[in-house]
Amino acid sequence: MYQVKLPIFEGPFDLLLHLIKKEELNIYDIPVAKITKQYLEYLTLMEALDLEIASEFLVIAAMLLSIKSRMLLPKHQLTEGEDDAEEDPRLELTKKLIEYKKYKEAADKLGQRFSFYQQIYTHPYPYELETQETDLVECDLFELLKALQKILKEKEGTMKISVSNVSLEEKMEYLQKLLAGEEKILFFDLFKETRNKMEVVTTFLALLELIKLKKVCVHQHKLFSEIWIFRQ
Amino acid sequence: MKDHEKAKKIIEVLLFVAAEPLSLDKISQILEMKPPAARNLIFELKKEYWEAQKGLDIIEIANGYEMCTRHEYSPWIERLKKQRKENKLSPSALETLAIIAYKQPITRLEIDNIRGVNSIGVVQTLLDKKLIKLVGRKDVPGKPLLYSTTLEFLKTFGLPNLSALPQIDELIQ
Amino acid sequence: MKDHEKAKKIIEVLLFVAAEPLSLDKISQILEMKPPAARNLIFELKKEYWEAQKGLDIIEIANGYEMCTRHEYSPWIERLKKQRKENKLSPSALETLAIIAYKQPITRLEIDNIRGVNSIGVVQTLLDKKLIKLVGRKDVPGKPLLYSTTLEFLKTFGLPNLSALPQIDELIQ
Repeated sequence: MYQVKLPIFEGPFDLLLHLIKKEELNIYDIPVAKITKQYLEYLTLMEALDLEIASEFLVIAAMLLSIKSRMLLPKHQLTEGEDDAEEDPRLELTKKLIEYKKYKEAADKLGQRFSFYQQIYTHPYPYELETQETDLVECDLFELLKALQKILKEKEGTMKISVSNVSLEEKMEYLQKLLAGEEKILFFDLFKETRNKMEVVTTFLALLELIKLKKVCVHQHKLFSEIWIFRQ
Repeated sequence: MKDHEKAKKIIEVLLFVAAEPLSLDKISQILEMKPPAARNLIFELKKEYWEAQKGLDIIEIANGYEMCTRHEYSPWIERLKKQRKENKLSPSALETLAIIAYKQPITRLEIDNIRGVNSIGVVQTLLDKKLIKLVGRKDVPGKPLLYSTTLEFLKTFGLPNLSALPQIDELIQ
Repeated sequence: MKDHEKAKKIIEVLLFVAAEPLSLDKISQILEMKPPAARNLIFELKKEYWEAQKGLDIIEIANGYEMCTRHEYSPWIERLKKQRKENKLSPSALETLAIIAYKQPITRLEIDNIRGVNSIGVVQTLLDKKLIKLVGRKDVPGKPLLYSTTLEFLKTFGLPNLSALPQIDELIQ
């Protein structure tokens, strides 16, 4: 048994360019009869080998045959009034082939770059930094509210019901004092001393106010993890 | 150590830890210096790396700078990783990508016209690999989708930016 | 370049690309040399790094060697990390994501009704970030599209699965 090795073509233009190159033809002056013959021979070969022929190959085959027949028309048969400088019937095909050829060359260049950069490596990520804090993500209101909800829930039952007279300003001052001694404080620890629901809420509002004033910022290592308050 | 030298070391460290190419803007912001001054430092650093014949290099890629290995060391890296980077692009993928790179934004029909074949499968592959993306619809009947290349495309092909692509018209002369 | 120098560069490149500390055994295996010889090269490399006052260092750690940044550069690295925030999700994106996470599959109109604002832009952002996906159409007039969270969503938020989300009813008591 023979193993016939058929080059694989991306499409009809690819095949045509291959034939032009193989026969060392001038792309700007394509001998249509010759190229059509070879093109059709190739399709016949594909058929004989039971290879599926994409419809695009047949469309171009028809185009080649049409150009060929128009080329055969003698010039003097031009009817009256028709432009003498009639367009070369090959022009459209040549334009398409040249356009395609450009991108085929560009694809080759890209392919070379691709294999080159496949051999270049960068430093792997994630890179462990000495301090974990640098991986903090900014924490938003949604997360804060959830944390507050948790605190209210945990404090439930243990809190005395009493009227709080702690004002928002006092709470803000208290929080800033807490932070003055530390670089960061756990969100949860802000509420350690709170005695009732009202005070929890006041503390929370004080925190929001400080965030707004950019006195503090709030971060966590990743979403749904511990929330840290930082001095700013 | 002089400030100048110190700044250069900082750039070295930043390029080392960054997970992706760092833009000149970002580098100059961190160093609190003007972009042209930062660029000069990057070039000096690159030159030093070259002169010391280091195994590492600093390249301009995907609108930024990145520290990477020189390509001649890949056989040893492959020994370490026990595998090659397993990415392959077919000739038709490269062909389609080249057309999109030069003519973006472009519709699939326009790609098909240049290639002379239907490109539906290969366009999907390129989308999956994040080498191209949808960027909108063309204002013609049927409102076809428009495709462009991505930052990932620049990274994959080691291109600093799109204008670093070779001039298309010079390619066939 | 002498073999000796070349081997040193290879070690440099290996330490650069390794995701974890490299043991002396592994390095000497790759270089096909005896461990003491490889160790000498590592020390030479470390000395060179030191003498060049580089921002990078080679340290012995966890039974192996690793390339890392010198400690005094960490403030700059932190600045870089802070700049990364751009990649973070906006509050409205998080809000929308939370709604989708708890009520999936859900239509855009349902999201809008809960948020009280139009979510078309933010839903597109979440789709682009692959945190949500289309999962079909709801069987009501107009057949609106249904959205669900993705595997990427679980990964991003460090969730083993959807049932690991905090109980929504506990959150809003």
